[in-house]
Amino acid sequence: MSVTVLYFARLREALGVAQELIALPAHPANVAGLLDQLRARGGEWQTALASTQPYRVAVNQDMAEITTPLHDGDEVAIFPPVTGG
Amino acid sequence: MSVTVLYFARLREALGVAQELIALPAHPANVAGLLDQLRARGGEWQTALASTQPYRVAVNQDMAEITTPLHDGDEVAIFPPVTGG
Amino acid sequence: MAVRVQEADFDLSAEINAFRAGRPEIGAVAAFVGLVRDVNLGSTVSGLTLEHYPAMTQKALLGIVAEAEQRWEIIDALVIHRVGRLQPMDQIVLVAVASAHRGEAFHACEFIMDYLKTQAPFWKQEQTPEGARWVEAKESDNGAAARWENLLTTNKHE
Amino acid sequence: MAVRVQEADFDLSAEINAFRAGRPEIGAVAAFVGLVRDVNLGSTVSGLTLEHYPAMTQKALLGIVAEAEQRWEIIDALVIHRVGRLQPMDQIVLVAVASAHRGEAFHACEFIMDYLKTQAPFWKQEQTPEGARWVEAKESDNGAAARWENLLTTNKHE
Repeated sequence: MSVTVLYFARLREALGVAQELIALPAHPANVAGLLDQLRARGGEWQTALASTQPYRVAVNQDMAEITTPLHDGDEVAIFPPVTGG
Repeated sequence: MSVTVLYFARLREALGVAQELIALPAHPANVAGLLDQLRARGGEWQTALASTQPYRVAVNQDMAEITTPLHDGDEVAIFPPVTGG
Repeated sequence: MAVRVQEADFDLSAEINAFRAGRPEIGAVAAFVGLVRDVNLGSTVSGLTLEHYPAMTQKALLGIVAEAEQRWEIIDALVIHRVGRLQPMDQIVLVAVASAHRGEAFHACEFIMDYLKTQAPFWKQEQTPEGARWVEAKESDNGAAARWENLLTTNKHE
Repeated sequence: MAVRVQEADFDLSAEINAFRAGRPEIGAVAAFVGLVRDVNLGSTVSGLTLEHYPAMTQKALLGIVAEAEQRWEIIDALVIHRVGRLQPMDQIVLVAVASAHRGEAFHACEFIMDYLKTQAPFWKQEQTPEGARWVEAKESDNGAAARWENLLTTNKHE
């Protein structure tokens, strides 16, 4: 299975990518697993996505938790706390 | 000494007068004394200005209390609770 | 700050734009517009006449705005209240408050409206099929104004 | 209810008038306009770029407005949020809420703004003399949104 991952604002700039397709193991996947996989890339990925960093995750355009399950074809967005308004 | 008394809205209509000049005894006068004098006219004056009625009094364009003192030339306004906005 | 009592209608954009012109320190404008409804207490309302106490109105409104300026860090405030004959859907009142941050603008705007409802000498008379009737003050308006009495000044820059 | 995300500016009067046209049951409109300030955290701000997450923005705003409609008896609500390049004094956001009575309009309007500030996917980048910088989320915004969490639905017709 695979998910599309989008990055926004400061995170997009820090990671140098706006969007990518990521293959995930077929067994039950969730947001935490995806984040582990991304942090395993090391460097800026490890730093910017450290669990102590204040980023947010949305799955299929809804705010998500670390335990939110992922399914094939999901759209996952990772972004800094929002600052509109 | 005398004061000008103005009436507004429902009270103006009930009492049939918009403005009048009222002579008060020279000794220390206050809002309560003026109201007593007006109620002593009887009839609608007694009814509309009964202390159980929810009217308001302003002296020289500031909201006043029953104990607010009155001086020669003051402008006193008596009116129902306000309903603007 | 400015307060105006007038028979004429007002244009929201024009008022707010004039109010904030040339002041890039304003980050937030909270505004309230009160409108004539076509029903009240179960009766159809075909129109409204707003009476006021001219010598006192301006003074009362300025006093309310000054009190808001003491309580919150606001940059400017504007109150426009219409008098005379109005129809359903007509604008009655505008309260606008500008500040750097939104919390202060919201709270000051609501405060001014709540106090205006109990302290500013305006009276509404409604035209209904049963004839003209003076609008009764609502107990809830006294409650709305009273809740500010015991409130400590809210934190600045909340 | 309507939510719009757009690069273009908006006209307050035109929006509010369209919003309440033909609805004489509206007695109160509370509106908030957020503006670009020329200073932030001690730096001069010469401009702002607003990025957003297009697929999610509309959905997030509609969700916030729907939540407000559940909590308060409101007649309609409108949210307009701009994206792209903005200058100091430009309008960023409009939230307008119409209801029969003012308490509901004020509270729903402030609620929508507070939630928008923490839930809607917009990000501001400021241009300053020291270069471009992403605006940091404010802890106070989380506090402002959180205070609604434990609030019982306020009385209708308060």
